[in-house]
Amino acid sequence: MKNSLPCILSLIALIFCPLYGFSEIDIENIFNPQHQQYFIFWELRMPRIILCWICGAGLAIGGMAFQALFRNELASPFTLGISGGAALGVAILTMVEIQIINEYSSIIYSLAAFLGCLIAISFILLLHRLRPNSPISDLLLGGVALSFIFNSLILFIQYMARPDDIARMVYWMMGSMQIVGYKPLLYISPLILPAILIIYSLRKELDLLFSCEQLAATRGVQIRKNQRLIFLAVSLMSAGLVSLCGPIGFVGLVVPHICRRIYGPGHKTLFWQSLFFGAFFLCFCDLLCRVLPSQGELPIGIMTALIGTPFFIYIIFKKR
Amino acid sequence: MKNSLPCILSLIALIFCPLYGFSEIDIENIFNPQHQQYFIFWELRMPRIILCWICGAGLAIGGMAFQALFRNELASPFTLGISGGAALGVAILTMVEIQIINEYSSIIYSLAAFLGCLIAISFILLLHRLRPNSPISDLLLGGVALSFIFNSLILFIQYMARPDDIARMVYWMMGSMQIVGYKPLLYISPLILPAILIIYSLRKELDLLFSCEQLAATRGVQIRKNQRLIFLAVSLMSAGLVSLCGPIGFVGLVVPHICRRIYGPGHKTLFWQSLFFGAFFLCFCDLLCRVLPSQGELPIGIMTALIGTPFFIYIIFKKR
Amino acid sequence: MLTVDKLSYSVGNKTILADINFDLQHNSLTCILGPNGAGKTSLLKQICGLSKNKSATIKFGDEDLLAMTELQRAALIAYVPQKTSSLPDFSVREFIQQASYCHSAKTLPIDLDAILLTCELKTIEKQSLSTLSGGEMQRVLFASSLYQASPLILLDEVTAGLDPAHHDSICQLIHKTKELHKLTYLWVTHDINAALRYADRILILKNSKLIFDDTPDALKNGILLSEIFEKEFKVLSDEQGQKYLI
Amino acid sequence: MLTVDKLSYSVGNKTILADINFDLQHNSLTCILGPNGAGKTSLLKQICGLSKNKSATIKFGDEDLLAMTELQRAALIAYVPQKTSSLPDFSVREFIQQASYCHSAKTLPIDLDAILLTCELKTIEKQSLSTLSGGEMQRVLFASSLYQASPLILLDEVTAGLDPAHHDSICQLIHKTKELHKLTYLWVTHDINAALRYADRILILKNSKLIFDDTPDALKNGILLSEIFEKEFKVLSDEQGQKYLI
Amino acid sequence: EPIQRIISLAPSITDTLYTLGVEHKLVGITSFCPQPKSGRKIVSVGNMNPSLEALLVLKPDLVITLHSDKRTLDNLKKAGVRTLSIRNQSLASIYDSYIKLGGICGVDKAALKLRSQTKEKFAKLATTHQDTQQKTLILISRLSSSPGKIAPWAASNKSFYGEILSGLKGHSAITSDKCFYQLSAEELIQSNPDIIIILGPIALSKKAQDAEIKAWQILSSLSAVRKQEIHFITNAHIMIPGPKIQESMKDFSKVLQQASP
Ligand SMILES: Nc1ncnc2c1ncn2[C@@H]1O[C@H](COP(=O)(O)OP(=O)(O)OP(=O)(O)O)[C@@H](O)[C@H]1O
Ligand SMILES: Nc1ncnc2c1ncn2[C@@H]1O[C@H](COP(=O)(O)OP(=O)(O)OP(=O)(O)O)[C@@H](O)[C@H]1O
Ligand SMILES: [Mg+2]
Ligand SMILES: [Mg+2]
Repeated sequence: MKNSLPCILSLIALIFCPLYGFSEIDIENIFNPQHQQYFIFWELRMPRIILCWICGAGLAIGGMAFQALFRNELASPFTLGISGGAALGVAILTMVEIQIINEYSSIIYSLAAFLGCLIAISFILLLHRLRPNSPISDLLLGGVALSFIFNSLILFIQYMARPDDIARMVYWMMGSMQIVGYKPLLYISPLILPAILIIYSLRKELDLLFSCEQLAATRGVQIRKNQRLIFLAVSLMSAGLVSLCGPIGFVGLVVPHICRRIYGPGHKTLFWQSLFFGAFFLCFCDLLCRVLPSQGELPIGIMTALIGTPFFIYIIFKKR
Repeated sequence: MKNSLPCILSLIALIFCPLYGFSEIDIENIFNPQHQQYFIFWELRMPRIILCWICGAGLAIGGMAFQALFRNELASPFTLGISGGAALGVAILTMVEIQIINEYSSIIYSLAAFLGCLIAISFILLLHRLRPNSPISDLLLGGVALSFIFNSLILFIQYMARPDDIARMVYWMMGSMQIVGYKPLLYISPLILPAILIIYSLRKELDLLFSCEQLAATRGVQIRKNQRLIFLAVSLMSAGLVSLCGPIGFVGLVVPHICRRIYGPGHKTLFWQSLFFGAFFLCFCDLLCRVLPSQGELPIGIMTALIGTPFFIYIIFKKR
Repeated sequence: MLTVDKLSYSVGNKTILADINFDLQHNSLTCILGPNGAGKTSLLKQICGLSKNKSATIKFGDEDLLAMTELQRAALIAYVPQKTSSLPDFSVREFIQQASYCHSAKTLPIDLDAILLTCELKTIEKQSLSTLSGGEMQRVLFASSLYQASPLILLDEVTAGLDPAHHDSICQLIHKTKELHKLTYLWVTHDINAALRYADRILILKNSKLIFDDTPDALKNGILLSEIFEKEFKVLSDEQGQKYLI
Repeated sequence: MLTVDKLSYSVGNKTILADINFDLQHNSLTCILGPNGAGKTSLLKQICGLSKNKSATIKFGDEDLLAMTELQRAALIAYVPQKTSSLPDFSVREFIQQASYCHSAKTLPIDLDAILLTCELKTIEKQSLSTLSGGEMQRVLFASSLYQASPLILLDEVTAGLDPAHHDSICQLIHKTKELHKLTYLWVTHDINAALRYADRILILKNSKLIFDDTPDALKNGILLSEIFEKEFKVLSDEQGQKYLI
Repeated sequence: EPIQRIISLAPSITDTLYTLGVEHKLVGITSFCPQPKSGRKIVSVGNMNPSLEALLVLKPDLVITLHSDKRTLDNLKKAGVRTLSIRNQSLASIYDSYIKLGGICGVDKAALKLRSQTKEKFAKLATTHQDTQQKTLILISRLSSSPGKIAPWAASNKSFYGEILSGLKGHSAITSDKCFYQLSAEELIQSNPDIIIILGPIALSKKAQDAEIKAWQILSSLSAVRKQEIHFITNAHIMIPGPKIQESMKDFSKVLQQASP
């Protein structure tokens, strides 16, 4: 029961979340293509819930992998400057936007964000290659420093920007799961599915890397190669997600911790539990974001922390 | 030489930084109370440089203490939600048009920020008290989660705010060392000086806590008491600084690391080196912020990361 | 000087220590023997306050150890742990120096350099902890416990991983410092011969219970030990008539 | 099967290993003795690739070990380290299971439960690593190295911290598995008697140099050992004529 | 004594001062403010978050800033400089700001005239419109700049755009207490506007406008999209709540006229 709960919850979320939202929906109208609710259900809500599902699962898995890889509890998919890179890309574009608008403009934002991530990723990979003997914690520090650089560049752009451009950037950073149709899902799936598969196939390696690097090496884990692989997979996935939804940092940090406390450190179970729990958690938060306010909707980044933190603190500090 | 360099540099900074800035200053005018440059030198620049000095020293010391206390490389004075609390206070105040106080006073802002910090601090202390057997890393996680809550509340306020209010909040978060006269220094010194003294007197305890909690306990360190003391000292200090200057996160994270790599982990030397290096670093960054742009000045938060990161990465990844 | 009274300890429903009672004489060397997992390390941890236990009474002289602060306790008891977590890059000298924490600078009774010399650490005093060999680390830990200058020292398998020569020298050092500085030792070891030779008294723990508490002489024929450890000990003796159990 | 040729290693200007040459026979048990800090652990780490060294030649059969990936190396060499860093809360069973990483599920030659039984870990198989006693942890590490099922096993003071009975049983297990699974052992130990009794061959390291490489018989009179360890060994013998150095 | 040296820290304030004819008293403006038409060069003190020292060296008698800029106001006060803060969230507060600025600069008459003139022109403009019941949605962001998403930033009936709209007998498609907020896609579909007006600070090329209109095709069920009633007001002054709102009113009027059936 305890083991299958996240799975069941996440499936329930997938089915029931699209039924609720700003407007009420009649089940019968869903199957009538002429009706407006058909569009709302199939083109707005359904892809959005799927995005939430994937995004929650991906971020949780990514956080789990990074926490094991860097053996640091504060690591998350965005610790190494990935989201900083994406935000910088978006910030720059917000500033220069007007000149380059053309028919491709709809993906240009995502591209800019993705490009920013790629800069961050290549920098870290370069460090990893150039200093094969540095411990992995140094890489973490390097990544954090990098994310500081990005942040300061964003600050600089904001400093130069007009107040309404600043507001636009801030809005982007709040994150939003709003998409129309299934195309955006198609765009990011080549980043996310391989990443999840790679991490799935590296569960045993994660167990060993999480224990101790030396032990892992003598037991046959190809340390450098797997580090690079995990880093690349998680980063590309995060880059895809962040460029589509904005930075949703909380899930990747907290969901793996929660699952680790409940299900233990073994990545064989942890992988599935994090995946399903992350997926459920984000779907649930998104539902609240859509249902709670009478007008507009809350940014997802607000809900995740507000809902997640009390639970997280309960799990960590409950009497054992 | 290597050992006294930070000290010398920080003293040089204290003397020379006030001489440079937006406008040129004639040494003779400095001593003429009638002249405007007298005001600029003594009432604007001097208190500002002193603030930078204190702030840099305090944050570096605070970061050093927290990194030792939590035995986590990513800890900094702001990791536990202190800056989040302050920013939340400011954000709320930005939104609430205080009708009562028509005298706009930055004291109110500082108070709001400080109050926010106090909430964060008391929450952490409560956790620490209620769960005496939780390892310190759990406290770290709790604090991080708390800072996520704060951030999401800030996001919520920004979400509700008008574009130019958003811009104001963002400006606040960029940090600014701009003060007039010496009064603000007086206000925060009761927070900062005791904190620095406390950490100075706990150098030996930090050495032991940084090693291993069990070892420290059997050697006589009163673990819980010292944890509380260090946490309280650093947090109150950061609260004071953040409410006056905004969140300047980088110094507290990076300066202790740089000093640790150069001078080793012993807090007897590390204390002084971090103090002087932090002070020098912030004075220097502030100087650049004031001198580099042809009009206005750059926010300090931009400069610290831009100057500090390359040096930091060099120190970490240089060949050994 | 140390009185342990009705000490029981369990985790979940596993009993780790069951009703342990003993007291230590001042200026004596007491060895604790016992199979792996008997609860020896747990016992030492209880005594030096690393895991809290409300029900037991552990007294040092007349004072209740459990009610003391870490600082007071450390001034009375030094502890050499069985395993240490990875430590920061302190030098050997710095690390040992830190052991004097519970004393103010003036009252420090022992000279650091003398300790470094007797523990043969002088040549590596500047080396960083993470680069030490296993045996060197053991000696560093022992040296720290001496430098802590507490009247009671708890040793948890301090001679494990030492080469034969260093093993002997540490055993002798324990013996010597006991006499010289009037120290009291409580020494967990698996080295039965060292225990028989140096100990004033031997405690044996098995299955969380204290099953033996007497002078070494009662064990020297090996019969009881063979029973306890479930291993046939041979008794050999050298020219001087000194007996060894193998 | 293992050939170490011209292995030198130094850190800064400190020589840790100087020109080591030896090779191991297949299905033999070789012990490495030597004072603390002689470089034994460093040597094992070189062999299993934990610190890289371009200049040396270390071959397994005809294959260059240094050019291999970790995976290939692990399939040939298992390693029991002298000290482990603190590990996550895996259960004993999970932890040992992870040792089979280098084999695909189908080719796994050994049964986990059998190993748990022989190493007497069956009763604590569900316990978490962080709660184990020192001796239990040593047995877990040894069991993992068996479960890794590599033909060559490097043991670094695997018997340190074991009680006499478990000490014997692990020594016998080493001996037995060597015969049974045709394993080759390279075993660093400070237990001279175990080495003399079980080893087919003994290497002695001192001051970073390999100063002895022969069968145990040459050492049994204790003269050479006394010289090397700078300690007077006594030679005692039991009724069966088995000699012990004390 | 009358004020002679003024620094303005917001484009709308600068604009008002120009219009009131006290340009010669301005000694400092922000980098977002246009320089005066007269060709006189006024010192730029930086962006909306200026350096204190840069302000002080201009020796101002008065620094005028927006209400929200409390830190600058406070620091200036401590440095002994007189300050004035201005609100401009609604039409009424914009009108008030004319009077306030006029009063302090000694040009009360011009200020009163500006106010009544603006009001008159607005009323006159309104007479050319008749009530059509068409719902209008005012957006200050474009769909094409948020990929695959529909989260437009709308100006509600409470914003001064909304006030202009209702003054011209238009109806806002959304009503809210908040001046600006981000609409959810469903809300947008439900509100089903007949006219969409997209505002922006910089002129959009025809190509960009076409791209934007194309981006809206994703919501083909909206009547504004079906009827191709997507309009643009993109110029330098539309975002500035100063005297140029007269122009903005005309822009709105023009769009609404075009859209009328
Ligand atoms: N949290 C726990 N849960 C279950 N069992 C525990 C726990 N902590 C300790 N134990 C068990 O208690 C027993 C006593 O452990 P302890 O470390 O005191 O043994 P020891 O006598 O020092 O053994 P060794 O000679 O191997 O060091 C061990 O069997 C250990 O597995
Ligand atoms: N980075 C280093 N810098 C200086 N000396 C080092 C470094 N690394 C190892 N050493 C020294 O090299 C020597 C060999 O260490 P090693 O761990 O191989 O010894 P060992 O033979 O295993 O000893 P033990 O029996 O105590 O385990 C030790 O004296 C150690 O202090
Ligand atoms: Mg033990
Ligand atoms: Mg060794």
